[in-house]
Amino acid sequence: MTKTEELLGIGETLGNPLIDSWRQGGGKVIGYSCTYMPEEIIHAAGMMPYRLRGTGCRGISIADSYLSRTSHCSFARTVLELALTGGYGFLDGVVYTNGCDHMRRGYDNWKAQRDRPAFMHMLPVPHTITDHGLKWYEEELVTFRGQLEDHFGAKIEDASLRQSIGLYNETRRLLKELYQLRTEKAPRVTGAEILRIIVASTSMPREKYNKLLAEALEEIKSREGTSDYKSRLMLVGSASDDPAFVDLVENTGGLVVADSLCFGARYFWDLEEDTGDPMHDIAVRYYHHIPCPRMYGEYPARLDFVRSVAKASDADGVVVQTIKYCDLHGVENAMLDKSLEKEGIPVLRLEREYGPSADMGRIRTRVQAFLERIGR
Amino acid sequence: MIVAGCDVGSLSAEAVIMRDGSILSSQIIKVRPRPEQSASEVMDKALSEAGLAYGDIDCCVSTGYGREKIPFANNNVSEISCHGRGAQWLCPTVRTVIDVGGQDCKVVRVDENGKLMNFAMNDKCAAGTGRFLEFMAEVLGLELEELGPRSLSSQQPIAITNMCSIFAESEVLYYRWYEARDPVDLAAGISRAMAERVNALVQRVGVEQDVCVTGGVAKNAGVVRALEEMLQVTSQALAVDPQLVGAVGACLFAQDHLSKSGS
Amino acid sequence: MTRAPTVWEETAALLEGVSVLPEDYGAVLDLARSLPPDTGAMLEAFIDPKFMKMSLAAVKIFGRSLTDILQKRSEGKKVVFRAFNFPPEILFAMDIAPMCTEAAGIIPMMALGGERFFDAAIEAGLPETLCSGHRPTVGMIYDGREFKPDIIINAGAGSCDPNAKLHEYMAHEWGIPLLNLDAPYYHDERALDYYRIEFRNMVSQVEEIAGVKLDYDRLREVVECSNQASELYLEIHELKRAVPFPLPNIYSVLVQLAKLVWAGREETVPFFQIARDTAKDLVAKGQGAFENQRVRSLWLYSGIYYDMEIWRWMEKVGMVYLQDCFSWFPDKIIDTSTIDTMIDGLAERTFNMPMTKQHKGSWDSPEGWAEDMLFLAKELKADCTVFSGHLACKQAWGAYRLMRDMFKSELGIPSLRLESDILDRRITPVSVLKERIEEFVSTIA
Amino acid sequence: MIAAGFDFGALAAKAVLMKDGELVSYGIGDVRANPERVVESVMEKVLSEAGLSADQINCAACTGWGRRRVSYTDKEVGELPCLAKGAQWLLPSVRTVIDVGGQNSRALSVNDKGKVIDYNLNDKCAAGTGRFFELVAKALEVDLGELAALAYQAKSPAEITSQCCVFAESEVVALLNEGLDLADIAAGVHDSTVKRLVAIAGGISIEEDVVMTGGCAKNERLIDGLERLLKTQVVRLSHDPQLVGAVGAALIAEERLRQS
Repeated sequence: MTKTEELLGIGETLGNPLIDSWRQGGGKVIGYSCTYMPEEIIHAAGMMPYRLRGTGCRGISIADSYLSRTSHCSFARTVLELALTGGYGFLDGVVYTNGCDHMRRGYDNWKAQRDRPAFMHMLPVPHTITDHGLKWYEEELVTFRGQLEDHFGAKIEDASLRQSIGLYNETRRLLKELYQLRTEKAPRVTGAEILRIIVASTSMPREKYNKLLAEALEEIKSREGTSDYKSRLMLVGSASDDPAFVDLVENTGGLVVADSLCFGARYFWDLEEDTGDPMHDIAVRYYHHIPCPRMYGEYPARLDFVRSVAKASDADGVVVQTIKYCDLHGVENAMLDKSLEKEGIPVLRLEREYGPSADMGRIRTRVQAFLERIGR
Repeated sequence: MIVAGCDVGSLSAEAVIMRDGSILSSQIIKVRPRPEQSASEVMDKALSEAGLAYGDIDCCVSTGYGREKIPFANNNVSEISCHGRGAQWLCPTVRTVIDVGGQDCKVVRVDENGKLMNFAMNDKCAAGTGRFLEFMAEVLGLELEELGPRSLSSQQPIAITNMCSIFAESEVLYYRWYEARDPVDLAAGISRAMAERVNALVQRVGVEQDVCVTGGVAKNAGVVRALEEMLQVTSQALAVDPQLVGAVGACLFAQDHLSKSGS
Repeated sequence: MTRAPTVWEETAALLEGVSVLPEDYGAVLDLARSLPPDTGAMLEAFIDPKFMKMSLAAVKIFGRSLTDILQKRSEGKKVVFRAFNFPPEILFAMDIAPMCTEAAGIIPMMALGGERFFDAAIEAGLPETLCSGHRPTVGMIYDGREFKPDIIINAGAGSCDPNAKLHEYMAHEWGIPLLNLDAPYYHDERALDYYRIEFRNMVSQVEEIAGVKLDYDRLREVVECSNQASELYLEIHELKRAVPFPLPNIYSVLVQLAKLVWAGREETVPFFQIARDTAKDLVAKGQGAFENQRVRSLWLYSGIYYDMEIWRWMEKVGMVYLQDCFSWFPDKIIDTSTIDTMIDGLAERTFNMPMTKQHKGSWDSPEGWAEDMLFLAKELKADCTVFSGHLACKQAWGAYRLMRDMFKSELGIPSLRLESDILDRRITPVSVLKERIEEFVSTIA
Repeated sequence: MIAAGFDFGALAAKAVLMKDGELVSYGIGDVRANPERVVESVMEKVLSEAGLSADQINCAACTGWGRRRVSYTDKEVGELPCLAKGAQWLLPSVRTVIDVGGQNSRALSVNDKGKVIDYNLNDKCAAGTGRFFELVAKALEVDLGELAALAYQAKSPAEITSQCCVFAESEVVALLNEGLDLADIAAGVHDSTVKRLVAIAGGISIEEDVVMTGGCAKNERLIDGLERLLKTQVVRLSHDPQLVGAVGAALIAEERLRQS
């Protein structure tokens, strides 16, 4: 098996052998929900951050008596279903942000269960970008750091934080290098592969990941690029850890050469500074990273990012997808649709359910028609 | 040059055979359990009507939700493109095509060459699709074909409030049998409810004249009229059965395919 | 040639006309019958024959508010769109016309009939799953039937995504300055300090954008008027503990007109005085506002607004509507001694508005949704709760099950879950809601 | 004393006659096949089986969706009290009733007097109801009664993900097209319904004994699935579970007569 294959396989299941052996060695794993939660703090405590996802969930039932099938997004419901049915048994703690109404209520419902992880923390992030907002966020990070230390009896030194920053910046640099390879004229890596590689980063010890990623990167660099595609697409929208969806788009003939997703570019795009005050550096980086649609008033920044990345990657069109009931992306996508089409960038708006589903046939028809529309 | 288009949808399957840009034969059948069965059956019929055999077809394009499963097709094109292309070919002034099929409703904008410019399609709910009308016709004890003509004479359409087909079913049942409402008024209410759902989708891509309505629902005069009123347009009549438009479009793509590979 | 009246002009004229009707239900019915069916039905529903004075005073508030805003605009003053959870007092003191976006869409649509404006917003590309609260106003603008605001204020960023996101949409779509007030997750001193900064920033931004200055004398007048209304509101709240219940169900709707649309203006005071006198009188006599009170229901979130007739219908089936989350205003009387105490007091009041207070944090946070509703249930002697189930309210739906379980374990009272769009009657026919309510009442009574 | 109970559902109309607290005859009619006269025809059957005439009935009550249209009685009763009463009469130890009818599914907590103390209903969608099974059976071209037997033969149940009944219809056809086994699809249909039911039942606290009522309670595969997911046993009733509402109505009619 090549290093690339090894890397691509890690996120295919919810847990994996690397997590198992980490735990057997006495390591703790902390689940988290959103890119506004700095992994560095968990890492500096000697623990492994793991991003919650819905991989492998077969249907939702228990969660639907807490969240509603007719008003909540299927990603939040899937995560809660796994939480309530023991899917995340490998977690020692969980930290959520108030990323969106669906996820924060998912946290409330999980926390209300008798059988829940011993450590559960909410990290509230402001919804606007201001000076006092940054201060609030940094205070919250300090509180979170303290709670982690208290609960697990771990000491988080500034020095280890700075080390973690270095390590995570290294990941970001590697991923950006990889990302460049997808934007070439004949890309050497597909969109589905990129997603799998990013999902892997949130599901294994970081030191190992960086090493594996560096090795895989070398392999990928030596690949032949592909020109066997109808159009180059950029993918934008709701949280998506589901490579099957990208596979579907790419199997229809559209190569995904860029994205603005939280399991994508938004996760690694921005680097951290190291000014010697690590908590502040972390706060600045996370608070100001490419904003999620949950940050109100930041639409111009998000549009700029989509526009510039679409241009840099020479995308022929942008697919903006929303998981049904997701208002943040639903409204955002309505705005993007108008803004981009006005500038002559074709947009396909998709509303979908999270996870593998027979609905794929209907989505495939739309994607195919979009490719027929924009095909050169 | 003989080309064929085969459109396998969720409720019906159509085949059209064209020679040098004119239609030789066309057939419509109800779908069989498997798309390949439907495709063979409808194509067999169209071929025999035209007095041709499979070997005579220079190129065949499939479309519809079963399009990837058709063994004798050389290529497949989405039904969205096919409907746009087919309708514009049949009526060259058409720029907006509203296709309401069994479970899908789509609105397609095309340019003067029938090329797809933009489109919208219903998402997770069957309200505003042909299946909705089927349910309603069944509840009223009418044939699907009767629903449209019956609704036209209504003076007082009854508002159908449920958007879900299943709940609308019992709503209509209740009005019909336990409040003894006039089926004509119910049929008109159903047409309006249907047209409203379709209109919501139309507005997403916007209307450019001329407009034509295709798909099975195009045969329902009640829905078409309600829609025309809402959009303030007149739907262009097509020279062929509106259900065939997708298959006609597929034929045209088959022609393209041949001329491209020929050159 | 005179131009046709706009939606708001037409609504203002209608309601102002209604508010000066004689106190004679026959006159209301005569008027109602002369109007289009939807308009007439709305009028009949809003005006309770047994409590005409109270109803007319409330109708007057809304009519007045529209007239006043239109007048201001014609004088070249700026108009702000703000959601219901931003109390308008501070804007009055800057001579800015505050339009409550939800009320400005829903009430005219109710008054003039139809659902056209819900759909216009969807047709423009907004998702169908978005809250219907603002859609009518957005729809009126898309249809060219109403004007765009000069400034948009969103006061509860963090309490409801659809609400906040739609404000961002409007601002971008129409190129209008947007002021967000970020309401932090917690409800404590630190959060309030944060919110006070947000509030003050908002004031100076409005001053800058509109080229106005906060008028301190006017502010004092407005705050004093608002305080007076708050005192009356709280006095009425005490009276609501009485069994039988001394107010008509519709009071919970009318009070929202006074508090959410026009707080700080003199038209609200007579309404509260009439309501207080009515309740006081009935309590003294040991009477209820209506007969046959079988169950006392606390509505955990909002009421149902698409068919206003349902409020009196509930009285007929024996359901007392104690109140809901959106008619809960635990106001503190604002200290008017200095400009700072007034601004900070208004900031705090804004922070305590319905939804902002209960829904920005976790469901069971101190002073959050669970605590407030439990408090009200105990105080008002509720024997059941009802959730109106507005489909767009993801934050409320996401904690309803927990609320339901809590009421069962803490107070042993049952809860009814409805599923509806509280404004668009096409989502759940009112007959279905009535059936569910009737079934509930007969099952638990 | 002769008491009659009707349960007029969206798909089926049920009638029972009880004589001195014993069930003497019952009948079930298809509403959509004969919407105008379904009650009359069921009633004729029930009376003739019992050897009684209509004027011998001392009291009657009707429940269900069409209850206001039954001319035999002006006494209409809510569906929930009837289900609770009927289930408790059939099985005195019952505390939880899961009812799966034509268009509604619901879960009820019942006390030892047969009174409803809590309940939860399905949401605004007919997935997980009898109508869903009907549509799917039709799409699969299988007799509704055979669906459960077929599901028992499944090797690996398919996943049915559609949220909408109408789309589920085409989803099963699509699965069939993909070459999936009919039995696996049938099992998937049952499992997806069980998941919906668990979500509804999750809204109340489930206490034993648990029973299932309504037309779908005749489906053993559904009960099996529910038992597995709820981790609780479902007690099989001694009478047709579709009649529970009608039995409850008859009992309530009798009770009211005695009280008056």
